[in-house]
Amino acid sequence: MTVKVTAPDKPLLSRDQMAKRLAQDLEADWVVNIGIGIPTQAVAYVPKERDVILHSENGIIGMGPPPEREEDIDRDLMSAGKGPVTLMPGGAYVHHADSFSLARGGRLDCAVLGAYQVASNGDLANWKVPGASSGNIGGAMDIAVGAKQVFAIMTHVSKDGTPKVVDRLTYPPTALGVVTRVYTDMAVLSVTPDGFVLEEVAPGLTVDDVQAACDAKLILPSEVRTIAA
Amino acid sequence: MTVKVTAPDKPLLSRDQMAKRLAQDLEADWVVNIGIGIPTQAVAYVPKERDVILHSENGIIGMGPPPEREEDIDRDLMSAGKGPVTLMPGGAYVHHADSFSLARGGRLDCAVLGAYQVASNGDLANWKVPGASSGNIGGAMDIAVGAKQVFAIMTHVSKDGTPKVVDRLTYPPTALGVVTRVYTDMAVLSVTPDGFVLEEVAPGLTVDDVQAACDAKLILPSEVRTIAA
Amino acid sequence: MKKKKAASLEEAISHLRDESIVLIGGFGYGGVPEQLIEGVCSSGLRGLTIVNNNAGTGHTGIARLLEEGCVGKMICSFPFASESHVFKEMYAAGKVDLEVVPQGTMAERMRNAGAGLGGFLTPTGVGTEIAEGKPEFEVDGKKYILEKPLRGDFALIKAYKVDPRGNLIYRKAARNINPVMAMAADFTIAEVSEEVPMDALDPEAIVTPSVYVDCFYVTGG
Amino acid sequence: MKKKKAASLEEAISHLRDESIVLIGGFGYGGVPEQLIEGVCSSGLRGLTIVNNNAGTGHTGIARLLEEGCVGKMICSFPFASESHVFKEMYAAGKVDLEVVPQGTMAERMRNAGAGLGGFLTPTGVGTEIAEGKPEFEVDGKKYILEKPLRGDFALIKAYKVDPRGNLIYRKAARNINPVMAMAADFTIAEVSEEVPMDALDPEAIVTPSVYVDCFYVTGG
Repeated sequence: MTVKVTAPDKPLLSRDQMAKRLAQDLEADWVVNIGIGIPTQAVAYVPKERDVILHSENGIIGMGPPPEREEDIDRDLMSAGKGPVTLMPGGAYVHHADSFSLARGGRLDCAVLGAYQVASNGDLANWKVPGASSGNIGGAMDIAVGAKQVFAIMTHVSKDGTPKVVDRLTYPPTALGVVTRVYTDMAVLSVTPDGFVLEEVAPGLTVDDVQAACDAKLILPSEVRTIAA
Repeated sequence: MTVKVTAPDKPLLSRDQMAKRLAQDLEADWVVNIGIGIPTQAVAYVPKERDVILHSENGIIGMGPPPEREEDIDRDLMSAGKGPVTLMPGGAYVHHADSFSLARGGRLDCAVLGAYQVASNGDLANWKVPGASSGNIGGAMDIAVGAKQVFAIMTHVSKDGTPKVVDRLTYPPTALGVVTRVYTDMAVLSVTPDGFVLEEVAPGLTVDDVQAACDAKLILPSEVRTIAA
Repeated sequence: MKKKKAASLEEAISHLRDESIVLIGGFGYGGVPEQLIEGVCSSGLRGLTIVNNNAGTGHTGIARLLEEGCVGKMICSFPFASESHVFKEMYAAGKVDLEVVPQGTMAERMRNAGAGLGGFLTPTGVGTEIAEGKPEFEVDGKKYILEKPLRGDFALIKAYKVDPRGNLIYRKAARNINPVMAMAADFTIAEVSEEVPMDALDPEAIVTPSVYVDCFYVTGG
Repeated sequence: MKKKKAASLEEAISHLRDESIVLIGGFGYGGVPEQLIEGVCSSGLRGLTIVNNNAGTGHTGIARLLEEGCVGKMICSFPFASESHVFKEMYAAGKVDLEVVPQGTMAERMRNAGAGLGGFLTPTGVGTEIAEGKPEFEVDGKKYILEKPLRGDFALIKAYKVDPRGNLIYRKAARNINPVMAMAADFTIAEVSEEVPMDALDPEAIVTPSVYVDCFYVTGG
């Protein structure tokens, strides 16, 4: 009974291109939490002159890029994804309870998270597959409910054809009604009170290609732009 | 209908003597919170070689005595009673929420508080007089419920004859079942599951003098000592 | 980098609005944002709810704020200090409302708000009139009451040093409630003695990270 | 002054008891009390409930603690890391219990315990299976679930420097959950890289005040 969808037999965006596209929307002066995986790649594409303050839930406010020289790697300065990082000028260290106070307390302008599924009402699933006895939550539940905006980044369709852009979640939820934008290898979507709005499609794809790869009805604005990635 | 009691027409302990007596019971290595008034006097009588760590709820852990020279008085280093103090070696500053976490969290071995009334079940009243529309709570409620022991220090009888050592509070409570010892200008009492035990009486007073000044039945141990003040 | 430094006291205060909840830092003499309070006194603002441990003493600071008619309500733990004449008179005359809150509960309510939480269970006040109207819970055999978060529209705090980004450190016991209020308000304004260059503050020793500071005013004193 | 310095690793570990709840600090590589964990591995202790963000990786640290048979239950936010082979096998075989807790809720539950509170309302987990069996509250139009405090019988933490009284500072992001665990346990044991003389630590920059440290073991590394 499971719905299956298909991605078109055309080139889709690479992870790098997805990361690059998302990075365009991280605005100056924002405080942003970056999840593990593609989200971390996105940060690398934020231009240096754009002042985005990165929060890492293990207690780093003002996280910087990995050190350039291997000898500068510090076991005591790792991201939540356990990769070596640096501290930006004006950064600070806090403990875990203070770090999550910041996350839940409304001081994150945006969180960028990976996802298994996003629903048209903004529900997010990213911690557990259906039927599994357990899963990894990490900081995702706290960060997803706390951030003012949540950008989900993921492939549009899973390898086995399970839809990831859906009307209602079939995966166990991480947080309800939190996702504001979705960045995939096929499209950029906004989550609105009326459902998904298709903002941009990847070069070479059609609106129908994207719609066929969703288990949710997409709202089409007067102009659907092409992703500049 | 109000019960009145009388203090004997004999010399009672001075505030200094009460403070001195209480100080004898503050043990080495204890973390102690000291309220405003007589409690603050008590600390001055703790011998210097006895390592008692004083907590002041405005965020001082390891509070020391007032500075010896007037020019060393620092407006940024005052006790909760707003008097100038110092920081002992190995002391630390914390903010108010952390300070009360310590107080409620079971890290205070003892709190020394002034009182309007103490009841035989350990109930404490020290913030509001009956019928008043409001009063001053300060940190007393948090500290009284959090400390492992609460030493109440007060005159035995109020000026108008209202009893302060009572079977049940007639004043609005600050905290229930918290007081462990009472130090007055007439006696030292322990609060036990069976009620007040009269441990010591002031020099020149009889057990009957003390009993007559209470609105609670005192339990008499085999030996009632004389206060060495 | 976001510009947070106010060019003048007036600019710093200009953010405030009538009928706001304003958290004001300080305990006794230490950590009081004296100039910001003076600024509010001159602002003509009305109907403010002020959160502070006390209700003002003498005729300066919060006492003057009361005299200027800016305040509709005080939330305090210790409102009737011996020198709180202005407040006592206005309260007796019904000109200002009062909510008395245990000091630790007051701090925790603000910390709870700042942490994005919806309340907490505290043993403080159980069996007292503070518990009236509040749900009581028993957890592992001990009684607690449910207290709600206390969030400010604005916080006026006092710090010792600030860097250009807005990171703050405090001085001795002048720290007190200031860092808690900084995290509990929608808009936090810090009065600071000294601005230091970027990276002059040790990132291990920053007490209030810049993300909690929306505006700072340097007094230079 | 209370003597808190352990003469040996064995002495530091000797306080622990079977069936205890043990909070173990660290996140990834940073702030892990590696030697204290090794000490527990050699202790023959049984039935421990371990609280840590992860469930051990490789065959050292918490993974070895699992292999040695010391652990009855893990409380984690991220138990199934790619290198958590030991835990995954033991969990699949029913040899160890698991409670998965959101990371912020885990930190807050310990902070709540340390602060002497009886629980808190959090928006985290509302509408998810984490909320199952927990009372839900609506406060000012927003939904929250009630989470309980999480207290340890013991905390094993890692700090950078200690003074003779037991005040602690940490190093960079190795701070992580350690200061929270320090306040949440009945008995806190710190593994510390370096002991410094009294007053060598800035009282403004102490992260864990001495009152939270019951015992410390200096590794000198």
